[in-house]
Amino acid sequence: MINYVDTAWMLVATSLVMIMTPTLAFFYGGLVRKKNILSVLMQTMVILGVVSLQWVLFGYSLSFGSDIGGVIGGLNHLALKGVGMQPLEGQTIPHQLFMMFQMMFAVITPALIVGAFVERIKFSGFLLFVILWTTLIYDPMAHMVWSPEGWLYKLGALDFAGGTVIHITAGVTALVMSLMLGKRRGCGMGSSPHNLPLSVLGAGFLWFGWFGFNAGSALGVSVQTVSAFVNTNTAAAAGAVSWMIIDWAVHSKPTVLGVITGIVAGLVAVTPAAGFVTPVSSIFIGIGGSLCGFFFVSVVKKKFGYDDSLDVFGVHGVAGIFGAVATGVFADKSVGGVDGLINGNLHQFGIQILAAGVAIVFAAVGTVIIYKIVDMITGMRVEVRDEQLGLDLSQHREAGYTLID
Amino acid sequence: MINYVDTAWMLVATSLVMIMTPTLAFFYGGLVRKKNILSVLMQTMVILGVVSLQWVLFGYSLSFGSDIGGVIGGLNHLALKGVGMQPLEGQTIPHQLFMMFQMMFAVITPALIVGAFVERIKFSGFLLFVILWTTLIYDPMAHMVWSPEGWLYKLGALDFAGGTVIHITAGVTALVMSLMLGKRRGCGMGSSPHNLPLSVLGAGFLWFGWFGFNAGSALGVSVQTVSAFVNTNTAAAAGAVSWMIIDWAVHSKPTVLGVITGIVAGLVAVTPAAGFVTPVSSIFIGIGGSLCGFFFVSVVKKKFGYDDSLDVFGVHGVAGIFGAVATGVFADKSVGGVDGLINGNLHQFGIQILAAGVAIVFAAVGTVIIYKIVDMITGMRVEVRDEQLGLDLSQHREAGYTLID
Amino acid sequence: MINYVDTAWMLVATSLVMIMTPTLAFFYGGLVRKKNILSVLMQTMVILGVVSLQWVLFGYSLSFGSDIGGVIGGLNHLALKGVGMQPLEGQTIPHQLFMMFQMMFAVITPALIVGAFVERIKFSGFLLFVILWTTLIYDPMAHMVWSPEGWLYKLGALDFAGGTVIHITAGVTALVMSLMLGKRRGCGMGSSPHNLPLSVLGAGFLWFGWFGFNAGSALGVSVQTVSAFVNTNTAAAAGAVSWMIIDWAVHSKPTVLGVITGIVAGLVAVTPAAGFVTPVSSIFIGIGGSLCGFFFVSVVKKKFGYDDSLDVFGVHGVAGIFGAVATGVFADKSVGGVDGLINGNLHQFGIQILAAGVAIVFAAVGTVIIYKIVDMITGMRVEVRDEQLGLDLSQHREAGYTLID
Amino acid sequence: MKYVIAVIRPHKLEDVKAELDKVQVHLMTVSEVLGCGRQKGVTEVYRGLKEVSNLLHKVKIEIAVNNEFLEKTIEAIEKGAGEGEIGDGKIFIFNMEDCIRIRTHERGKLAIG
Amino acid sequence: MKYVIAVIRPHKLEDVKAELDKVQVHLMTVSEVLGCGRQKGVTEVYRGLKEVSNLLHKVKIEIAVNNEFLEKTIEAIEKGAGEGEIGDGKIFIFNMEDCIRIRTHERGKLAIG
Amino acid sequence: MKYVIAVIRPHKLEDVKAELDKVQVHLMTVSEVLGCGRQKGVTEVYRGLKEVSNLLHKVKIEIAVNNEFLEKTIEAIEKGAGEGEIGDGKIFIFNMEDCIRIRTHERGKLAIG
Ligand SMILES: Nc1ncnc2c1ncn2[C@@H]1O[C@H](COP(=O)(O)OP(=O)(O)O)[C@@H](O)[C@H]1O
Ligand SMILES: Nc1ncnc2c1ncn2[C@@H]1O[C@H](COP(=O)(O)OP(=O)(O)O)[C@@H](O)[C@H]1O
Ligand SMILES: Nc1ncnc2c1ncn2[C@@H]1O[C@H](COP(=O)(O)OP(=O)(O)O)[C@@H](O)[C@H]1O
Repeated sequence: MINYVDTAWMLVATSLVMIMTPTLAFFYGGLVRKKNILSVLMQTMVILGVVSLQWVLFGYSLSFGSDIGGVIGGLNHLALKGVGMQPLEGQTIPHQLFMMFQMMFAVITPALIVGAFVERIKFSGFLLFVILWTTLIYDPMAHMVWSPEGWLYKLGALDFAGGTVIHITAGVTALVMSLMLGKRRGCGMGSSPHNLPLSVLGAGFLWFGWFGFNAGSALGVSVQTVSAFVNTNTAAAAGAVSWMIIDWAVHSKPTVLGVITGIVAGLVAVTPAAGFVTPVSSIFIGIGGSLCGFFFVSVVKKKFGYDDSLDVFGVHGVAGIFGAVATGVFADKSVGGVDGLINGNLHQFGIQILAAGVAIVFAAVGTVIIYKIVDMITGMRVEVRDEQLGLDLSQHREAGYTLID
Repeated sequence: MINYVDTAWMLVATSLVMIMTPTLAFFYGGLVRKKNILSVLMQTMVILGVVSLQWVLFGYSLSFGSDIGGVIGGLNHLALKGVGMQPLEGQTIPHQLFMMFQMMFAVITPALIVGAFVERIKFSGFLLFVILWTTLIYDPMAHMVWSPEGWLYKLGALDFAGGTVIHITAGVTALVMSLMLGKRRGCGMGSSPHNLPLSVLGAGFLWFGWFGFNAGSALGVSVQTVSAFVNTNTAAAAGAVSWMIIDWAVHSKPTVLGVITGIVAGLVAVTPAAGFVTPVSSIFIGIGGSLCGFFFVSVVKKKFGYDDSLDVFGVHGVAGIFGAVATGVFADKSVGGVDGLINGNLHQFGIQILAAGVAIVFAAVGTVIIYKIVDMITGMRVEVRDEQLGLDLSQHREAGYTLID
Repeated sequence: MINYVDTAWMLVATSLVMIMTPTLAFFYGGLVRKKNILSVLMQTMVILGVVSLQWVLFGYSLSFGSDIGGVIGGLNHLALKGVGMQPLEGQTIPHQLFMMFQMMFAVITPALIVGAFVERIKFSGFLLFVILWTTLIYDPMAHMVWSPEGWLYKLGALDFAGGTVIHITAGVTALVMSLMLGKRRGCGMGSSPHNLPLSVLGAGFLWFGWFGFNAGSALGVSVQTVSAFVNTNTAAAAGAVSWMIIDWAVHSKPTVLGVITGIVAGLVAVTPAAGFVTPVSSIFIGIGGSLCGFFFVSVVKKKFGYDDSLDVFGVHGVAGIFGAVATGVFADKSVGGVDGLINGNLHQFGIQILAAGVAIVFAAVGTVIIYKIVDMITGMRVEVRDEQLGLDLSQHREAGYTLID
Repeated sequence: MKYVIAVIRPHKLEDVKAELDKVQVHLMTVSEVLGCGRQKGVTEVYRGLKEVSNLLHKVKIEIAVNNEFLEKTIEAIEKGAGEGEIGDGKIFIFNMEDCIRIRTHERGKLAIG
Repeated sequence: MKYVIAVIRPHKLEDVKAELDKVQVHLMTVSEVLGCGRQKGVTEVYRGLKEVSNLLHKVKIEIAVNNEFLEKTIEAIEKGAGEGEIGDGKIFIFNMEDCIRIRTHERGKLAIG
Repeated sequence: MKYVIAVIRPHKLEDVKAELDKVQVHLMTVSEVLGCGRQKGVTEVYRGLKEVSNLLHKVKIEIAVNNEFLEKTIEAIEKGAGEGEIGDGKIFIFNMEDCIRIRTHERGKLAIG
């Protein structure tokens, strides 16, 4: 039976998750050089279009269709066949609405990866990569963890709103992509953000949208929804403040880029835990996500010298792994029905690590293969000249800003 | 009786439609030259203020007051007299909330037209035009199609969320305005957008707001709301992707301006159909809207050489007409209770064409007359010097950006 | 008992209020010089982080904990102890959600003050100030007016959504701060906004978020919620249009900065009244807020020559006081159960003035003391060199925009 | 060899370029400047505060030419930029000692075109 | 006729303009530049990556003057721009061969003012 | 004393600065310009409207040097900016009459470095 309160909330939550993708574009876009701003926005908006269609046509079916070996969904929901208004078992919202909410997750995951390959990827290669990656990595991963028939789901892996499926897979893919694509030209280890205010705008709206992301993952309005909501905000705040403080201590000044990075790290870390932990635990999770992210971004990356341009791995991957594990630590029966390590449940802790491990290996291996295929077909990196000219002009024949008009 | 779930949703939907107007301002604003950015934002924000007041004072009454000849409402709801909390017959939300939701439609319609006359309209002329146009064109049009006593409503015209009332009238008005005002100076057939990222920001939020626009038009939470929601997203995605592909094929590169234009074209096309068609049909509607828009914008306009500066007619008018007709084609009883051409209902198809025709003629004739009147009273186009200086300085004594500060 | 419809709406309303803080940052940020844009964004985003944590850890307890003398709350809710899902007496939403909604008010109040001390405050001083001010001024003020045990609450002061607690205290604090800090260097009486479009973006979203602010203050979905919603929009529109008209009359041109300032003035004025007055009254309240604001901003401030840089006092303080008093004038039993002066209730009018007076004195005295303390510990104003260089570089080692990249 | 600096109204750039094209002067460097001249600035008003800025948006064009092209260049600029009203702008002429084309290391007259 | 190019601190622009006004020099062209000088740049830090940029924001002023105004102009700029600390900027002086007022086609000394 | 104006490709700025550093030329003023040269602009397309802009983003470097540094400076720029393809840019050399360091009021050769 449809519960219309739950339905109303899920309409809102889906809209909130939708707006995260365009605003993520601005979070990323502000950090690149002027000549590449449009390419970042383009890639992100195109993902919104392409993955929406992929999902309607076959992606949803591959993720939530009838199970094949606990690993992937069948083709029974192609073009939304059989996806009507009748709620799925155990749910209270129209099946189509569940499909839409999940669609927005499928959209934002590849969009997160964009940050790793900015300023040097060929648009055609990018497009092919996104389609293949969503189909071959994301869809099975979503099936394994979220479909009631998925093997990780059955094992009891906790992933409230996509820490494993979304942030770990995206983060690991980003790392692999940045290693395979090589460094950007003319950036040394980085370059000044061309328009930091745009990134702050993006971060503000990511925080806003994340309410839908996490509190929407309860798939209705319940006290767990409220818990997820409170935890989301608290972890974001804790992430922001703790990154600010470390920045201040280590680099002598608090920075706005640090604060917005901390916000995202805190939000990522709390994502798998949102519906399972207490508000006080979410403070620790936010701090932990921020600390891990800070360490990777300003120590590890510098040491290894890979060009994960906008720190997708450092922020999403690392804070995502931390969050997945922390969920196994901090889970509290009184909130979401399951206990974690601090409440003596070692078993759950083990499952969490297993699920994170599976996501890491699956995303890494899959990305290497897809990269090779795409590189053969369209090529993945632009010509030197095109990179120097900037992707906006070379890939899209447009300029972000006029100098004189 | 008030249904509070429906009420809660409609509060949200109304807020979502409200934010479309300021973000439309950015969609348009990014496309003009630096010296005119503020004038675009000003016009749009002023519409939000002025039409809100017009609606409360007498606009709502003219649209939904007691019927006069099926063409316009009476004055019984002046200053919201008699508009209380008791739901209207057949509705489940407070009358005042219905009034508010409709207000946002009345606001955005003239705001859409702004794109046609940017960079050359006099602010005083603009203001008078907007007040007269809303009162004399929009209000009757809304009455005819949406008031239960309106003659087109009675005929059975389907316009789920305003394809005819909003997009066709706005598009046609835009065309007439651009013909009467003449071309901008110093632009040739166009000029480079001064800040494309602003337009992308606008497009992202238009998509977001459009969920309220279309899914809100169900005036409550039902399975039809969910249908409208799913169709909105699907058509937007289809519009974006298909414009990208044609652009790539015809102009050799996919462009971000193309993608965001396609988004809007897809959204416009699905607007009248959102609550009546299946998701798969909405893919075709999105593609159709995009194709028609593309054809007008890059072929027809070039040929005729009128300066519909930001393609209001090309996108809203044309995709709007396509959508109104497509609704008559694709409507499916199982979704919204009515069948269209593909399900053998030729009658509905005819009505759709009639309604679109009425909107076209009414808007075109009305606009010509209003234009003449306004031109006599305040003048409609700025002096050459003022146009060259830019409207920001000449009309508002402000500059959008500082060069050195 | 939890009402899930109310809960769903309050989740949305809380999200809407949350997004006001980042968008306020843009409203303010657009008005400063390029070299200080990041400092404004930083201060605002840091408030979002820091006050969120303060609230969870002890702020909520100080505001809504067990009463101490009608003036401040006890420590019984430290770290949200005892703040669970059980609704408070007389409420229908989970206690944690009420806490979250109130948190967003506690966040935005100090954020409003930022506009008074931009371009010259030391970041460390700012941070300490915000923590002390929120704890020592905001928390007690919220307790007095909103806690059922607060002495002003008991007296019957009407403050629907925070006109007194939020706008008057913020406005008065802003005035005191600007007097104590002194003028910015190199600005004369002001400087051109470096990026007015950002401010317009902020204003658009403030309007949007304010729906949550005011209509959310009903703490659920009722006809009063709808009243607050309608009044919010109407007053914003009236504020915008009336500021435009006075601007036109007095300074010869209508300006976009005027329109967006009028929007905020209208919204501020209607805040305390939103759930108590009729839509027609809200037009007068919007106009009144705008007129008072205009008078202070362009006459009084010029005369006295203090540098309330972005007119926090002129807009929030003055329109807030006007609104608090106007609530006592226009309140209508049929809307919110209480009558005001126009309906013959002189008593209520008196209480409103008393409450406003308390807020003014309390905020003013408290701010002077906190200022002195902070100034001794960290210093409040940056060095001349740092101010000339800009706060972005001197306080945060970052630049908002690149010139060449 | 001469170096010509012209400061003109922004909206005249296209016209000036067109006129220069006619006399075979195709190479130039353009930038955005603020000009303080006889032309009175527009008074900007922000919340009632009037800012009489006398800094106006102008466009600066720099052209290196061989001596025989100098007069043509000046005339073309005058033709393209002139409206006959205050604010039309100025042209400044300098002697240039040398010119080098980076690509070919050519020097002098050869390098200009 | 001389052409003066001065590179100064951005926040000194108003002061320099005021000093120039005092000596009757009202016409000038201003632009935004990045300066690389003795003054050390502020180290910017983005996610822990330090960028020791030695490109600092500066303002460039260009003034065409008749010979008798040259020294006054230089003094005025020195007065307005000087703080006595590294980074104050420089003034460069050039000989200008001709000057044309586009509006009137005037040439030489007449066109400068 | 000489004044060198070089117009180069934006992404070559770092290389040019590095080469100049090697020959002890550390001081310069940099700005963003649009260049109209032999290099064909990229055709931008907006909703099907092609804009063949021949105005390309370039970076302009200005350096005041003492005579003995001139050739070194030119060579360093050539080395740093040259790719051997159309669009590499140009260098323009002028005689400079005087140079003043605002901070110290030093004039001439002393003021340049
Ligand atoms: N002596 C000068 N030195 C530098 N720039 C000048 C000088 N005179 C004029 N300019 C530039 O030329 C522009 C136009 O000059 P203006 O005096 O307004 O017009 P007109 O030359 O028609 O009298 C000014 O804005 C300024 O940028
Ligand atoms: N030789 C030069 N060539 C070009 N520009 C210079 C030269 N010397 C100084 N400048 C400009 O002047 C600015 C100030 O110079 P700087 O050396 O920092 O200060 P100071 O002159 O007080 O020692 C520099 O940032 C640069 O823009
Ligand atoms: N005669 C000139 N006057 C002014 N600027 C010039 C001149 N010639 C070239 N430039 C500048 O140098 C840039 C590069 O010149 P271009 O002709 O494209 O390359 P190349 O010198 O390699 O043939 C141009 O974009 C322009 O900014």
